[in-house]
Amino acid sequence: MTDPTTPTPDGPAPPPAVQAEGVVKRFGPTLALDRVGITVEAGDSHALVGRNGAGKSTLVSVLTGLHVPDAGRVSFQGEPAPAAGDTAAWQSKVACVYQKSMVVPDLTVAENLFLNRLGSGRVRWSALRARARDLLAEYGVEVDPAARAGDLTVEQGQFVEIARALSFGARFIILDEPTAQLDAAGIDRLFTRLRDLQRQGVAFLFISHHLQEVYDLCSTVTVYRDARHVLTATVAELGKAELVEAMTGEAASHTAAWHATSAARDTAGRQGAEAGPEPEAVLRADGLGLEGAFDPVDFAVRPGEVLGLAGATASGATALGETLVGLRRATAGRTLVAGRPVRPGSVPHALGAGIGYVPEDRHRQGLVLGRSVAENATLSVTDQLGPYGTVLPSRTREFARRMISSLDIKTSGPGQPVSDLSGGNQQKVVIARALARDPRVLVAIRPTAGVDVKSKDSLLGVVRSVAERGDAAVIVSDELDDLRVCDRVIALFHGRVIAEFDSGWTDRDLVSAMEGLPSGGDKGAEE
Amino acid sequence: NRGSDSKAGTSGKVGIDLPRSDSDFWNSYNSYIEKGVKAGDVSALPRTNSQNDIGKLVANVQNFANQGAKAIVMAPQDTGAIASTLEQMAKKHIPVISVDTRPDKGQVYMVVRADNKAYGQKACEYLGAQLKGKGKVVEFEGALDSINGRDRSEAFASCMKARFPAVKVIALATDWKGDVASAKLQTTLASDPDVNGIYMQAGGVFLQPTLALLQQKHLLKPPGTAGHITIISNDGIPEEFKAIKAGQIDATISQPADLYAKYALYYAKAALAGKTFEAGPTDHGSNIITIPNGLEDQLPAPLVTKDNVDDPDLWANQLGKS
Amino acid sequence: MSDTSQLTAADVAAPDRAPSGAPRLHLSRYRDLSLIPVILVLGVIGFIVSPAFLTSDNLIGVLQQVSELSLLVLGEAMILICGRMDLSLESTIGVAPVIAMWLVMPSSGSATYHGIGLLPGWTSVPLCLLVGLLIGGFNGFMILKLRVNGFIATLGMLTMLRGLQDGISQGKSIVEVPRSFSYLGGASWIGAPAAVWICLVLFAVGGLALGYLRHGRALYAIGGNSEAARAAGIRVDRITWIVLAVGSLLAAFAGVLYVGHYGAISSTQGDGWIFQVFAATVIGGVSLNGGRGTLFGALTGVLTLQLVVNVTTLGGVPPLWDKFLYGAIIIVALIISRFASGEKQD
Amino acid sequence: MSDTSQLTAADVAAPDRAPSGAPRLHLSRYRDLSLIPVILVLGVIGFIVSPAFLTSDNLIGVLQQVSELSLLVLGEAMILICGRMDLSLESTIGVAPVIAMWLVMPSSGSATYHGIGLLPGWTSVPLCLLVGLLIGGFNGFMILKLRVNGFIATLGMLTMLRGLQDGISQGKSIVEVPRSFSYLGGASWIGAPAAVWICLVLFAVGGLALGYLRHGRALYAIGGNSEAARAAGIRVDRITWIVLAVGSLLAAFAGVLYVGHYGAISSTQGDGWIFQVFAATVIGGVSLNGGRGTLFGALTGVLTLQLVVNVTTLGGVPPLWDKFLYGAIIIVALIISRFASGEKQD
Ligand SMILES: Nc1ncnc2c1ncn2[C@@H]1O[C@H](COP(=O)(O)OP(=O)(O)OP(=O)(O)O)[C@@H](O)[C@H]1O
Ligand SMILES: Nc1ncnc2c1ncn2[C@@H]1O[C@H](COP(=O)(O)OP(=O)(O)OP(=O)(O)O)[C@@H](O)[C@H]1O
Ligand SMILES: [Mg+2]
Ligand SMILES: [Mg+2]
Repeated sequence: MTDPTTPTPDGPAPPPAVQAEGVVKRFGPTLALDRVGITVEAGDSHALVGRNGAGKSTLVSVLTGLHVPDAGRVSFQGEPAPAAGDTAAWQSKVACVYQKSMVVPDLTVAENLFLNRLGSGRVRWSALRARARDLLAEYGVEVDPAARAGDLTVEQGQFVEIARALSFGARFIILDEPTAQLDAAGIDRLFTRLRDLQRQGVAFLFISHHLQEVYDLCSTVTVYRDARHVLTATVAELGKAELVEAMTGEAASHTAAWHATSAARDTAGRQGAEAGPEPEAVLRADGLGLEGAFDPVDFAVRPGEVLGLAGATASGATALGETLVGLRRATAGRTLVAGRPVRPGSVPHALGAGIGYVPEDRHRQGLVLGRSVAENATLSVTDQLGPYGTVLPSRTREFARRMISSLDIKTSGPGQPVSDLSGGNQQKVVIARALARDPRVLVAIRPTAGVDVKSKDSLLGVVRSVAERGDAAVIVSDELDDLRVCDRVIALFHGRVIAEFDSGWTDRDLVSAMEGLPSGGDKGAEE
Repeated sequence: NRGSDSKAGTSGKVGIDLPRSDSDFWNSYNSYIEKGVKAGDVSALPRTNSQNDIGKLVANVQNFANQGAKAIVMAPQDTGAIASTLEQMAKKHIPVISVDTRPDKGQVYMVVRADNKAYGQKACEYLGAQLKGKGKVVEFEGALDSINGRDRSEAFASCMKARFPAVKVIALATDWKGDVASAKLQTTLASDPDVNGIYMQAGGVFLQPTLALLQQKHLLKPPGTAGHITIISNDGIPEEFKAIKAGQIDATISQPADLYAKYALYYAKAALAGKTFEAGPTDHGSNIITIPNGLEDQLPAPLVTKDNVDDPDLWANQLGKS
Repeated sequence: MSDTSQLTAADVAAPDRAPSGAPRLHLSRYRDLSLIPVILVLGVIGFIVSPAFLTSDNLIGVLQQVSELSLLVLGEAMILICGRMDLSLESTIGVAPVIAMWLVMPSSGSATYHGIGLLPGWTSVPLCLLVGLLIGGFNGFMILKLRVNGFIATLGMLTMLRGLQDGISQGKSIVEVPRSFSYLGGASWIGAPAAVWICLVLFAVGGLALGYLRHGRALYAIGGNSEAARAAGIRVDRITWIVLAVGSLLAAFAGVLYVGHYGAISSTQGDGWIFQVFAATVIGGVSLNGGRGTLFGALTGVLTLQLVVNVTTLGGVPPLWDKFLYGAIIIVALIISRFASGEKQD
Repeated sequence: MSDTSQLTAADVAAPDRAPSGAPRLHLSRYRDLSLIPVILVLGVIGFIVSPAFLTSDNLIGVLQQVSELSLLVLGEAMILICGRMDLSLESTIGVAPVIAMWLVMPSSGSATYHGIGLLPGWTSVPLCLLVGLLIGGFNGFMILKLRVNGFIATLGMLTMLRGLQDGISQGKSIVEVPRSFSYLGGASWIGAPAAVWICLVLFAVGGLALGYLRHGRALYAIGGNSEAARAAGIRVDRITWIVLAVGSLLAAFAGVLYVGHYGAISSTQGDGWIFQVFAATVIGGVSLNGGRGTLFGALTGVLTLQLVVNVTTLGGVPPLWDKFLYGAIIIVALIISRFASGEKQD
């Protein structure tokens, strides 16, 4: 039931870039799309938002011919969509950046960029690499076109996929959460590119959980909720609060995180006051360093404090985070939890010492995709689910149910394979796993990647609550929303601490710091 | 295929297991068995085939027992792992005739086989005589873990050592595989071009690959001419006879598939009739010897050369007929 | 569960989500039961072709015939579940007993096989198991420490160990073995061969361990995504190593049973089994890519294969077509189970 | 490059990316050359143990000895690269020629084997190849349409086809074959066996196709990430199917060469080869999980294996320890190649 009266910038003249009506898609018992529709006018940039599991990615796979809808019609420029399976025809209609990685890890960057577009006859690799280099240069990504795609950082990989999708010269492009893995600089580069294309009259369907991006880039927005179409409106006429309300279906209680922060700051302050000048730090890194990743750093996280480690691509921030949790063995210094040193390079000991971990890349380190939600959520607490090293299914399910409800994970039940969850909900499962042990310190790397606004608040709220109860948390991220929750932010740049801020920093300061231009002071109280 | 069961000749049925279905020799044996059964020598349960797998053999034998077989004919290619099965049969008082191999342990009613040591012995004597006691001989050994292969190798080796010390033996492990033999022979010919004798322990697998290789290397000189490589084979299958007639190989030792089948059934019948035998010469020109776990009828294994290759008594010469 | 206001989404979801939990579970459960229909079909056929089929003699016979193979399957299943493979099991079953005999058999005397008589006879079984452990440990060393390709490494071991057996035993079968060594394989407890009971117990223990012990569950995590397992604090390498060792240990124990069962250490024992081991394991629902499958499934796999042999034997298939039929039945069974579980296999 | 102001992050990243990028490249190239050092070592050993090793006779002999195996390896390598496996190749090499003979050999006459004489003798080679195609096509049907597990399906085919061969040939070797059928395997062109030239050409063609043709590259995409491949518009199923068919076609052709080479269709032709095929392919750097490896690497794999046999034969290894040594050398070779490429294998 699309809203036909969707206001369009340029009259009724050209047929819509894409029009979908009454699309229904079931996955077994799960109803992923329930008679939804969407209309993207030619040259329009159309945002699709909705909570995790709303059905966005499913719609994308329907619009790109990956899934055949159980019912409903899809048409491009007025003519019906190509037959299922005729991928080549689909490609001529629409290009797409999928939410899940679509690179072939063992092939070079160049080949990934021109996958199945190597032309007929003999492939000229040097020429291909040259073209690839130019293409990537447009996005300012410095990647050797001959490098294995599998060796790229998450960000670079994302850009390879974006560059590939945009290089088709299609008139209609879908981007499913392209920014989820990008740092600020990367997002800038992407948007300038997209605006160019907009000027050339290319139509977009843009999916993101960063509502600000919707306002920056798009003119129309469609909201899905629980597999149904809720509304379609011009962005200009729709306030952030209304938008959030449409997504969540309830009066927006945004800025939850903010209250959390301020509140937390007092508590932290108070505790600081009580415990005298130097309260026992929950987590302390002294001289902690990793050859080739980051120089030795010193910092301490007090009880009730949330520390932010801000760092863009290759800043060493992630490496630092991974060193803290024992995934990488520090080459210098040591980590102490509550004063006791943690055996370096050993995750089990880090866990034992009370360090919880939310990894950066949920598919690589976070989830065992084949297994159930329950199993994944309890992976790190198997020793607490029964006597004598046993794991009782009842307790496992019970435990998982608690997590599912407290983190509001959208799943058909503890038994559902994680692979069937939507991207954001998978992320929640990862966080559930980290929280399972009631860690003294929670080290979270980009905890809210691909998580919807509401869940983001509640997740950050969860991180806060770890601090509230007197423990501590470390957030490694370059997303300002994540960092706002922090009482203190250390900005890394190229493996060195470049600046440190108390809460209340300005976005400008922090961003420029992350880009390596420290604007000196850490003052500035407006937000 | 159970039709033959109906006309029960003597009291009780015989369970007959065939060792494998992928070798010329054993297929001839199988066909002789079928002939015999059809001819009503004994009434048999449906034949089983253990495909050279001891596990299958044991299972088959147990099935025979379950189906009330009164005697069992088998050709265990693994002489060790049949032991406990033989003991079980002994407990059940089911006589067992073992064809071609002599079980290491466990009671047998009769072992029907030609003496494999004699094969090696004869081959050695023939080659030694032909080569006038000097030269280089390549020996294709069978699988090291096969009793027959081992007997032939040991007999051949000891005989050579004792009687023709001047003959250098190059033993090649082949696992009964023709292509392996060919590859190793080719390699050996590269290092020792002066090889002038070959002993293959099984013509069925080695004959064609060897001939093909020698052909390619132009080493198939007719007997008597210079550079002729004296070849003695083993089995006595029709192809070998052809080769002998064509002067491609010199001799083979005829492993009597027909007699194997004939006397397997003969002794099965005798067992049903409760007859007993003791060591000594038999009425069919063979010799029964006593072995720790029973008796063994050592059937004659004639040496076949150009001179007697047309002898109608040789089993390979009877294949065409009847 | 914090404030209810958060739960709307889930609540809304409830109606059409609720039913979905069950079927999913079933599917994954079907996967392990998918051979049951096949086994039933085979049973019916068996019953038709021969009255002897349904006799306890025959059925117990079937169980006994698979006892050794099933232990290899047990080991391989665990190894596959945690994402590795070990081809050398088929040689371990042969070489472990031979080495044990070599160590315990007197260097002279009536026995046809002469060892070095280093240790008393009663140590033969423990020795055999120890050898198994060492072999598995060495495999683990190559795969986990040297980081060489497990497939080739264990394939090389397969050949090497078989060669070692030939070398030590001079290719002979070893007939005289200490009493204690042949006891388990030959003995029969309460009406069925001891080996059968032992295998059933081992499968039960293994199944429970994989289902209800944390270190057992860990296998699935390791096989499913070893990096995630590592990040979750599971000692991936240590556990994998242990599993490899246990696998070979089971193979060595299968060797003990084999000797008792067939009355001698056959020089070809286990030769060519690895295909059946993989066939049984994979047809039983264990994934070659790790992280999926159950031991129960694997067990049904072995039984299926042996029942096929049993039925074709009883049916008196003409020898020349016996192999053909066997292969054809495997394929049909595979297809039946695939559609019974309704799950696409990959 | 557009404007620098926004490039800071990337620029900075560049320095420490560059080094990490370059070595990778080499690595992946090494991976295919990693057996070269092994081959050199074997060469040196061979030269030491026997002067005959370096004779052209011997080296050409080695090439000829692997000609049939190498064709199976060629097929299997392509199949593995696109993420599948086919075990039945080892039976196809035997059954395809036998079926062809069955169709062309007169139903009566002097020949020891009697077929149904349906078609004239000259059709035997095309027939054989056709049979190969059909077998591969059927494998593809089971794997891609019925979606059954490829490992078991082809394992079943392995047994079934071998059984079919036994059935049709009554377990006999077939000695008399049409002239045209045995020509290629026996003939010799410009000083070397025709089979050697043919194999080299086929490998070259295959290598170029996989390296420089769109559809060749598609194999890597399919094997590496079939979902991405599908999304990129590659006809995954169709190409996989074709590859499976070509693989069996090559196996059938290997059968033709075999017959010419060994002078008869042996009833056990190809029996047990699949292990060597996998060993050669994987040791040559092709990944069992698909998406990695080159045909050149696979070729070095076959040569390595055969050189081991050649050297041990020249060295006059005592038969009893032959197998042991073979296995040991494989493992050592594996370890050498792993450290030569410096790459962890999985
Ligand atoms: N392959 C699948 N099998 C079963 N269920 C699926 C599958 N893919 C998606 N679903 C279900 O369909 C619903 C919609 O998933 P979808 O990925 O479209 O959500 P989304 O809007 O993209 O969420 P996110 O913003 O987190 O990416 C979810 O409940 C998910 O569990
Ligand atoms: N174990 C390591 N050994 C050598 N160099 C490393 C190692 N880990 C990271 N590096 C290098 O150190 C720099 C920082 O790595 P890191 O992965 O921490 O960046 P990052 O902060 O995670 O950036 P991103 O946001 O892209 O993940 C990168 O240039 C990376 O290539
Ligand atoms: Mg999505
Ligand atoms: Mg990183």
